[in-house]
Amino acid sequence: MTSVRPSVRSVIAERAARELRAGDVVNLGIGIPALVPAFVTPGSVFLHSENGVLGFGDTPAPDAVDPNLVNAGKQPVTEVPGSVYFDSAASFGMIRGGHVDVAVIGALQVSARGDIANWAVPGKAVLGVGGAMDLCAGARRLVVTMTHTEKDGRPKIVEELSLPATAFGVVDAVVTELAVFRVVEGRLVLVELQPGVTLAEVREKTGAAFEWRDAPTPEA
Amino acid sequence: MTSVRPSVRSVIAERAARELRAGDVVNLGIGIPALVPAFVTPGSVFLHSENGVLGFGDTPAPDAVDPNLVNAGKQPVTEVPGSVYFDSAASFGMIRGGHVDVAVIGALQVSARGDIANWAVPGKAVLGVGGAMDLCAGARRLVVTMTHTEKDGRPKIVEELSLPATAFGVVDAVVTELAVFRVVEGRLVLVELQPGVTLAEVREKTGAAFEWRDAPTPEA
Amino acid sequence: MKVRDSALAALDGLRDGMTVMVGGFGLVGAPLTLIDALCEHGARDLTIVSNNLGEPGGKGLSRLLALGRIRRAVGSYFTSNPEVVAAVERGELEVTLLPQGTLAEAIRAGGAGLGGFFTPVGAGTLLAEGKEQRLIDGRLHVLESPLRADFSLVRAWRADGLGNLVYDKTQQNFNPAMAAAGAVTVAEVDELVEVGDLPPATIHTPHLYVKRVVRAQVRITDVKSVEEMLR
Amino acid sequence: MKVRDSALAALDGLRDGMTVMVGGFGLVGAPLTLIDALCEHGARDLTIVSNNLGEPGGKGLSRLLALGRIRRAVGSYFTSNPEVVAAVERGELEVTLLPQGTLAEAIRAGGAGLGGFFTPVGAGTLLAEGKEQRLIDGRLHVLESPLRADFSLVRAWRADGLGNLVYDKTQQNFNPAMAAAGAVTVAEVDELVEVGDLPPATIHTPHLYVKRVVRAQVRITDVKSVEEMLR
Repeated sequence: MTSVRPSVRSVIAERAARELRAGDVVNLGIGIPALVPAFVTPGSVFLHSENGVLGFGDTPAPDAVDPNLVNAGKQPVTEVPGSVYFDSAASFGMIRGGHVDVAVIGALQVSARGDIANWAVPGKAVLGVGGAMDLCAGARRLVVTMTHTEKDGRPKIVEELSLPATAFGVVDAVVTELAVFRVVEGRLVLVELQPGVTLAEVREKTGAAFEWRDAPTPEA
Repeated sequence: MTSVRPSVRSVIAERAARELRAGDVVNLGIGIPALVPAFVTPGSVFLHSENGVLGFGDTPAPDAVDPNLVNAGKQPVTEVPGSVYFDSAASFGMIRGGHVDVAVIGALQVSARGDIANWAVPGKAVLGVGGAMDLCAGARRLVVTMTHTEKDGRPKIVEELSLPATAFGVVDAVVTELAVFRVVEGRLVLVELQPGVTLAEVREKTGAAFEWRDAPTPEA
Repeated sequence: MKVRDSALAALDGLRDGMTVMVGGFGLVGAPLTLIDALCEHGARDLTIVSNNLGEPGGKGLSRLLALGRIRRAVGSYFTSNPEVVAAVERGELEVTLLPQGTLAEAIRAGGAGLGGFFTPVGAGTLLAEGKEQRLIDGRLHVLESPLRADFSLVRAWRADGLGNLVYDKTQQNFNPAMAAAGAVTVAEVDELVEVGDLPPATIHTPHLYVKRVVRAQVRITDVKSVEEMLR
Repeated sequence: MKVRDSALAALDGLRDGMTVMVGGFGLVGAPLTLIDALCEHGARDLTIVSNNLGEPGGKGLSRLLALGRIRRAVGSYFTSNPEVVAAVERGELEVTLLPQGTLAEAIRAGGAGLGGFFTPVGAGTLLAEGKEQRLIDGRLHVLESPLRADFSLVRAWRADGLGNLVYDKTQQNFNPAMAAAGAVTVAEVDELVEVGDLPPATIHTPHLYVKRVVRAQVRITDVKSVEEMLR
């Protein structure tokens, strides 16, 4: 039932891509979210990057790299028709002001009521937050992509965060290699199982109670 | 000793012009301040207008008017080499942030400690403030141009404002048709008499105590 | 597509009692076509956020005022239009006055998702009455709240099909901040160009702020002559 | 004239203990020539306001850090440079962390003369500890203070003789806000052009924010290869 890592990441990214609607302004975090564009019709969404660009294309060939054009992962990207550049204050005004339709971002933990932790681990010096708090607090819809559990099997979806929070009550959807959840009015709802995954497996690997839509047969 | 109005206004504007230094960024209010450019070497200062332009030239000929290029008095002006346009939020950021070197502005009253009243008259509906408070609070140096007294002879330079204040302790210089004062560490100092004006006349027409620099002979 | 055939159609969803931001400093940068459409639309009890309410003679927002559609105006300078002063004196119009820079900053704060800001401008004056004030670094500041709108009507020079906007000279004024602070932002423009025709570093208002675009039918020179401008 | 012959001369007046803002997101838009001059200058006990402190291998501000000149850093993302993490662990560097948007907004507030602002970002989290928080419209906000600097060092593409600046693509990032928040702002640029050669509506940083201009001697590709960028 467990796949090799790259495949898990692709499964998650592919499903996350289906959370996007045509015309959405989308901000993608590093890691799994960065794989999402591969599963999106080119030009159907507008990629926003917090370092100051709206509307950009793929990684260029080495001989076409413009060192002054990067995304928030510091990866070279390309200009497309309609691209716009702006400064960081304006860029975060877009995010904080709710003008970015969807942010897809990784997480260490998500709580049943939509709290998210994705920036700090207790006991380690906290030296970086970047735009995580801004995106989590500001994006109109927040889609979390992450593996369902830690490598040691501990659940990442929990009743209460044990890690320092990034933002509270902001998660709209959680996409893992096992399932898709939504947070609806503060309640965690299972809306989809990934192919071949059983409800029992999701229950076993999820650290929070959740509802599900289609009134499935109660299981022990 | 009293001149006809236009001459009084010119006398004040001409003297106010000498408060400007080469390279200053200068914001001019309506009324007497608008006459100042006539007494400044063209190109020696940069005019800033709060509606969104830095560096502009004179009123154009009627056939050269661009309706989208006006100053804060809604008067058509002209583009010059180095002109920059920006939005109102950016423009007032310049003013409030202390990046405008000098504002020259009219006033109804100035107090001995540099408080200024120039926007509201009690008993009349207060329906306009414009950029007056921003300029008074934000300009690095505030030069007030005004006639020394009201038409009925009441002094405009007073111990305490009787009109609603625009800002407190912000006036750096007051230029009238009779004299030039500076406010130095909260104290009003007479620094210059206009040609032909006596200290006695200034004392008589000024509603606040003031110091003067060159230890003049005490007068009764 | 964001481009609409008519200015009236671009106001779809606008209802009585809504808050509408309207760009412009005097008539410069004022969306005169959309203001006419707003008059035609008929919505009343509007709160208008605009630096001023047009100019005398029913120019710009003064026309909407004359139709009795404005209940409240938030702005900085209404004195220059006697029609506004008269409406206030008749008790037909309620006015909220802000220093012009505070108005611009409050609109920016609304669009940028801020909860408020402390400014030294106006602190200690009549305009700070009833507002929280505090000393910051030894200087009195007043806490100002963000402004947001149900609709923002703006005027620009050029738009591409995505809704990216470029303004002409001092036409910018309040328009870029308002474009960001409206739930539905409608832009009227002189020119519609192809996506890709506006150089990316010259775009003032990125398209994510603009929901609808119409062609301008009324130009400032249609309502105010050069002679009047120079007066 | 604002144009200086050398980057070191452009730092005249910079002293030990000062606060210096340095533009850039990673190395993009970082004033690499002025950073080298700052290393040469010798000032120590500096507080550096910058999104991050360069990149590993002594690139950008990481070089200044290696020289032991930085006492405190205010930024949002220091994790990507192990040299910064090591300096903190050795107790040589004090770090103040802000969410990246709060950092940008605090710098803007500094330049724009504001006393602080309420933002929902970070409210209720570790980064809000010790800061004033309040509910605004039912949402928790945190009060953030403005940031200002004795010197701001920025990187642009073109400048005219007055000091008007134009940035190239995502080179903007923190540079425009920092240019406005520094008592003395120094810009390094690729190209110097005649006054009047920059179209007035395309200027990102108006000249009133810029005190000194120097030619860039170090380009990003001098310290980081295209292969490294694509890694």
